[in-house]
Amino acid sequence: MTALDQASVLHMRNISKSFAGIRALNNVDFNVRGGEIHALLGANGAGKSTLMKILSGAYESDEGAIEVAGNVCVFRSPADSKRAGIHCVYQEVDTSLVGHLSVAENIFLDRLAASGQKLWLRWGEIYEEAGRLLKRIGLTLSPRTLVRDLTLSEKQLVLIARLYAEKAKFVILDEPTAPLSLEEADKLFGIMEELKAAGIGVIFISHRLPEVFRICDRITVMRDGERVLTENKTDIDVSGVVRAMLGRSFEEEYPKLETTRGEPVLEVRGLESGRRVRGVDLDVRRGEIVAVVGLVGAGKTELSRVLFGADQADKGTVSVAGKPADLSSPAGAVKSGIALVPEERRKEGILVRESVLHNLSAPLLKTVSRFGFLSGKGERGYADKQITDLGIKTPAVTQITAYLSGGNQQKVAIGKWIGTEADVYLFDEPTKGVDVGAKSDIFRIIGRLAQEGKGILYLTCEFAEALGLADRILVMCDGAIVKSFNRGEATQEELLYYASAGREEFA
Amino acid sequence: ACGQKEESNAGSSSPASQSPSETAPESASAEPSPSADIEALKGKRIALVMRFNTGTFSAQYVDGVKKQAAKYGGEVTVLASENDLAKMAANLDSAVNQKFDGILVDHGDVGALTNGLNKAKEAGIPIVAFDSGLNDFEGITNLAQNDQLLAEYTLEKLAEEAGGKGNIVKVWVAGFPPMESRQIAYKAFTEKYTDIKEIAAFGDATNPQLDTQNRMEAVLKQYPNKGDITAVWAAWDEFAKGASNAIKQAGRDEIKVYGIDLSDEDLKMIQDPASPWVASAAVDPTSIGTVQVRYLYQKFHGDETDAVVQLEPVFVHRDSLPADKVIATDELSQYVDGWGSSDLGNTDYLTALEQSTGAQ
Amino acid sequence: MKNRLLPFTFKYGALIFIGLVILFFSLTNEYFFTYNNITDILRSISIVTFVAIGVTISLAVDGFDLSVGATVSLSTVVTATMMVWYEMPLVVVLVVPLVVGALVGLLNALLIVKIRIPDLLATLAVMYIVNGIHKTYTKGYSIYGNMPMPDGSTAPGVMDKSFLWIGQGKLLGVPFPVILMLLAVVGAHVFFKYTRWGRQMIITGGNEEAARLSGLKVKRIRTFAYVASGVFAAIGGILFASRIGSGQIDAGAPMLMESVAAVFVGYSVFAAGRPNVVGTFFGAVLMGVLVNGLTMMNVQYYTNDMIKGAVLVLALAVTFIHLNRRKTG
Amino acid sequence: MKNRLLPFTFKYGALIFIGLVILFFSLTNEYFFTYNNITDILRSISIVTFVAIGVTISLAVDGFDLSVGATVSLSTVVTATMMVWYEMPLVVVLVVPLVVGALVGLLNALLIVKIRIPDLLATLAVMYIVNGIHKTYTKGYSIYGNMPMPDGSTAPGVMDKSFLWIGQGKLLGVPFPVILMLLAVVGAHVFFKYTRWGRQMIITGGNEEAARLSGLKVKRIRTFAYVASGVFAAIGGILFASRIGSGQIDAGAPMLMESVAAVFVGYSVFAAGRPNVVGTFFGAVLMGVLVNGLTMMNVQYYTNDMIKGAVLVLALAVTFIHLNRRKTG
Ligand SMILES: Nc1ncnc2c1ncn2[C@@H]1O[C@H](COP(=O)(O)OP(=O)(O)OP(=O)(O)O)[C@@H](O)[C@H]1O
Ligand SMILES: Nc1ncnc2c1ncn2[C@@H]1O[C@H](COP(=O)(O)OP(=O)(O)OP(=O)(O)O)[C@@H](O)[C@H]1O
Ligand SMILES: [Mg+2]
Ligand SMILES: [Mg+2]
Repeated sequence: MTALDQASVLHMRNISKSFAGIRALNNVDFNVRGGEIHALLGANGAGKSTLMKILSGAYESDEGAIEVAGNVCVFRSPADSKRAGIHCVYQEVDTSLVGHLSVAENIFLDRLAASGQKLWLRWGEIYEEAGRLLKRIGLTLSPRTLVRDLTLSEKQLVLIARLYAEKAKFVILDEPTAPLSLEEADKLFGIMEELKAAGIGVIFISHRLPEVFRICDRITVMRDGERVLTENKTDIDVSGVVRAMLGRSFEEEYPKLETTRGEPVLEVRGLESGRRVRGVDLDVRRGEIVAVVGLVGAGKTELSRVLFGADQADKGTVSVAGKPADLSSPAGAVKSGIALVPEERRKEGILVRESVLHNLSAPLLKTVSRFGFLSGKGERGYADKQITDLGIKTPAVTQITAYLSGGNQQKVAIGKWIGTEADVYLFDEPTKGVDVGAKSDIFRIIGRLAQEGKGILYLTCEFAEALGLADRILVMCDGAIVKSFNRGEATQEELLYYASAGREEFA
Repeated sequence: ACGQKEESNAGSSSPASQSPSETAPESASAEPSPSADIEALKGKRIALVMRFNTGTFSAQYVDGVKKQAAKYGGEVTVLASENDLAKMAANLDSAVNQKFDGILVDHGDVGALTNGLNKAKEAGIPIVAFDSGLNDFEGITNLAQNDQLLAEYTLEKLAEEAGGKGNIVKVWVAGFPPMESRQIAYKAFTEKYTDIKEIAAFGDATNPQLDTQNRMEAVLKQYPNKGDITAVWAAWDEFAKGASNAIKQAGRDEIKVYGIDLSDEDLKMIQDPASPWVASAAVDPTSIGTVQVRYLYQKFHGDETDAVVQLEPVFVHRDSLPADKVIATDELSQYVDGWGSSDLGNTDYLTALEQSTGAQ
Repeated sequence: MKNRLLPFTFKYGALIFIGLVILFFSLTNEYFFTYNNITDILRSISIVTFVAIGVTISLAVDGFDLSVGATVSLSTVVTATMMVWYEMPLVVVLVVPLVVGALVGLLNALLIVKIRIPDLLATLAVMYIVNGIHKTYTKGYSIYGNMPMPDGSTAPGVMDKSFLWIGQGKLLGVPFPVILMLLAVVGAHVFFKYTRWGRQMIITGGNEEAARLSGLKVKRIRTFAYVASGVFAAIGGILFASRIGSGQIDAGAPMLMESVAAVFVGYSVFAAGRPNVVGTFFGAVLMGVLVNGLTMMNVQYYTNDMIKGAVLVLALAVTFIHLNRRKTG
Repeated sequence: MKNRLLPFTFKYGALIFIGLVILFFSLTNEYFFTYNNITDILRSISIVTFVAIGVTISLAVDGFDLSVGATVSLSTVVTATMMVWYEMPLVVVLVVPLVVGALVGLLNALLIVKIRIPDLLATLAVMYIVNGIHKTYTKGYSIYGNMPMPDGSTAPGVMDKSFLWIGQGKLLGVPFPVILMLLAVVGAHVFFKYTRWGRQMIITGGNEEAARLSGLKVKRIRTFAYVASGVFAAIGGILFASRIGSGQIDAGAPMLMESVAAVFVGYSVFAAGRPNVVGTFFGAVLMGVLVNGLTMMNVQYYTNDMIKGAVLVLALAVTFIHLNRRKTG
């Protein structure tokens, strides 16, 4: 390393951190150089976010030191870290956005927060500059829109726009691509390249290994709170990384379990809701996994919400197992035999302030109770089973869900529905933020559900998953189903072609 | 109507001594058209600006005002202030803005009302106040119940029945002008009867009855033996009710309660032989209202009225009440001198007005 | 050692604190810790405890019911008029105010669940309305046996003896309201801890949207919570009437703050940091003990509030200093 | 057409509603819409508005200050004793209560920000403490010129004429407290809308975690908000003393609910759905208009509360039915 390099290196030495006696980080040593993109990888709960929160000043480490350009820094608050030029896009987007304020204000949140600036604000300028930044990252939104009206991916992009508004030396991106479509992720990679070219060090966390290998210069892998390796990208391959992450060799696969297909269990005819669901017809048979793929904003989430009674349909009929479904409310949908694992887990999927136990049993309180009285044993037994099956990493079943890592929260959101006696399962992007090992676990569970004769509707923008998992793939574009493929018929390119309504650039 | 003025002045201080037959011709001779004079007094719009407005006492007082005004063909608007002097000041302003013919003030306060009263005076609106301490205010007739005397009556009776010695509990709270006046009498009482010891004192105006009941229970437990406590002096009937309940429910029938103020509800408790509340001193709330309206009508009539009219308190003891039947305050005059029957402030032309309105 | 002691003092800190307060009063006054005085204290808090259980329920679904005080006032005068004005049999006397309380709860629920007015706003408005109703109903008069009516006649009824027993009687030497209160506390605790519906309420309170998407009928649950809050307040009102033997205007007004204080102290008990029935009960006990003990000590009445507030702060601090330390630690 | 009309009625629904109420009273009573009466109404709400601005500020940082009523009581007696007991010059008379209000705010902030007691709990405890302090300070007595002191002597001072002018005087025909109030409303509005500090408060209130992660000193901001709340309450107390010319015990007790009601109605104004200063002002106006108008109509005083509550519900419903419809629609 030359002296010049040394001047632009950020070094975290011997970092340790415990939560309530449980060690999350153990003696971690980690460095990033200016002008590189450094991937930080690891299974769910490995400690990536915790390490980054220490770097950004959100947490204080128990032991260890941080050096920026050779100087030891003490970060007691995010403000200290920001002053040292370190900016972070957190995994839980809602923790860093203010819902009832405009997009513009959220973009300039750090600047509004900074001290030593002018007291008076000029709204005209703020909106104008925000508009410019939004255009730069390719978001067509009015800067006056309230953030609470945005979709998850739009919120993520607002946070990325915030990076442009700041003068950073190091940038942390904690799973920014999880809620993004491939198209949006591509835009993000362009931004990362720009940052890199400007001499900024970028730390990038992701569970999508292909993109990691596409964009990164160096890779660090963590396992169980320890750093297990740091290598140049060129010196390692995907299977090596996965082995380091999981501690065993592992082949990413789509376990295809044999099922027998039965009669149609979900029949949707002429479903309409607003502009996002337009005349959808579809069938799912017992034992069948049907994937709905589409680009961001195609209306997948909206479709799943309407099918679950969370939003109201304007028109159309839905029947489950031959009987018309009651979609006036989620409670009605559940009664009709439908379950939904929603996309936005922190807001909709889990109760962050409740324990893992209470989360897992929430939809089946009736099953685990008798004459209205809860059976502690039944509830616990069910929870323990889900924790084992899904590999939920939690110190105790009574742990508050907010303190779980992002991926483990997602697993809780899935686990709570597995035990219900639903006929139809709707999964809206269930693998976002889930590590490769756990992803396979989820696929296996979905396969098992199909084997039990359930109908599965799997909504995703990851075409590879759809291709690997589904018996049938429906392509959604602008709220309508535009194409249907049977297993083995489609390729990624074809899916993309139809999903983008045959636009030239994707063809 | 100058002769009239003198007459009614005299009448206000000693109404009983006056016979209607003496004044009637005089007023007739002074006024060429007495019926026109009376007609002019009809249809008056009166504002009643009150500071307190809950409880039976207030309700009876308002009743007294309204009934009397109705007898004269007037109409009363109540502007209630929920014990908020700022609101009371605003209410007074509002009454002036609405150009009422006359304003009655209940439990006011000089500081809070001075501005509004001046405005009313400028607008030529006559004012009669009750218990408001507006004695220095020119042109206003002030009805006052003598709070020190109220306290003295009950305390003296307490001392007498206790034989000049014993342990007493005081339930009192500061912050309200009448309460503070009663405290002056209490202080004099403790200096006079050095053998009477105050062993506990409390009081809370936010939840007077229940809080007193709870605290009285604590005191009873603290002094568990008969004879530990001789009596309770409650400076407000709400307190007396709570203390009586506690004592009655604890079965400590040797303790007597002396209170101040008297509503129908209180009277019923005093008559109950099982209740420890034996005596109270009060001015009849209904007659306060009645007298206040009469003075206002004197002002309408153009009479020169006294600056201060003292309402003499009445002392009511269980011994003077009938044991065989339950009576209400409107029958109390049959048993207790000076109660309710007050003719204070009445004049011939008011009687005539009453008759003329009643005839319509 | 230190590590094991800390969580202990943390979890039981508030209870230990209440214990110390009781110990203090017991040492300063020999009559404080007597059976009679303790049952008196419990009886004195029984009304507030009922109201506070209602508040706890509304807080459990992440609502807040500001109308409970007004509901107490309304139900206490309704109870009294049932006897005094209409001479109804005991069962009607008891059922009508409960129904009235439930109706107030339904009105709250309508505004909050249907029209979606935020809970604090809606219940504040309902508080004004109910306050107005109960005063209009009685024309501002308190209600007592054989009261003179505004039209000059005399009310036909008196407060029923058996009714008064509810608030003043004893069963096996224990004041009846205390028995009622303990039953309610245990019942509500069991409800929240061991029944499906109680759990559903807690989940709804945690995150309404997530609860809805878990298939819970959140509207029905919230409605039920407000109705329960109204009914518990109404029970408080009934007890109030039977304890003091009349129906006082505005009797419930101070109950709001008192019950809220009890519920909040309850947050500290067992370091729950959230509404819980057992905590609420101990909160009410602390407040009752303070009023009783301070009266016995004959401290100047005007300093009571100050001491009450300081004790409240201490009780809360015991928990939250730790809760805070644990979170960031 | 319909589409354009809806958002309009939605946004201005609450204001139109207030306008209709005023129109109604103007038509039913010739004295209502007169210059004198309107300025009187404004003057009558000036105290509550100051307190309500304080509450708005604490709500803006997602706190809630239940101690404002007690702070009004404390500052009003402190103001009065400065003149009556100690004969201080006007500037001291005005500064001391402001400092006292700021200290109460600091105490709140200490408990909330340092010890991290949840705001409702902490400010409730402080409410009790401050209530106790102000009564202990005056030994429960109200303060007025040349009052007899408990030791038998007479207080040396009276309420200063120039001081009384603050609450009772007029400038160019406009009552001085109205001018003060309007200045405060405009000032606070500009603060929140156009200054960095104001935005920082709103950010903190919108999502404290986000604010902290953006490097905001949230503790300092929340402290500042509670101090501001205390100071505004103290101004309310000073105005109270100068309006009524004495220092009344417990004068501020009803202010808490009244100011909270004003703030909540303010949520509806411009369909903000959040605390906002301009809304708070109009909320106070609505309450003032109702009290004034209803007494003019000579409805039974005990029905006032009922009507007030019903109007509150209507004002809130106008906004929230729409807000709700927009969300799901
Ligand atoms: N505030 C907290 N309190 C208690 N435990 C915590 C807290 N934050 C994190 N943990 C624990 O620390 C461990 C590491 O979590 P972290 O969020 O760093 O994982 P991660 O590597 O980011 O995982 P993911 O890929 O799922 O986001 C987990 O076991 C988690 O449960
Ligand atoms: N509450 C809302 N308010 C305004 N627009 C919304 C809202 N919800 C969704 N949208 C719009 O709908 C589009 C997203 O629809 P939806 O979430 O159903 O699509 P999707 O295919 O699931 O996309 P994603 O891959 O992002 O989940 C976005 O472009 C957004 O503009
Ligand atoms: Mg993470
Ligand atoms: Mg989606």
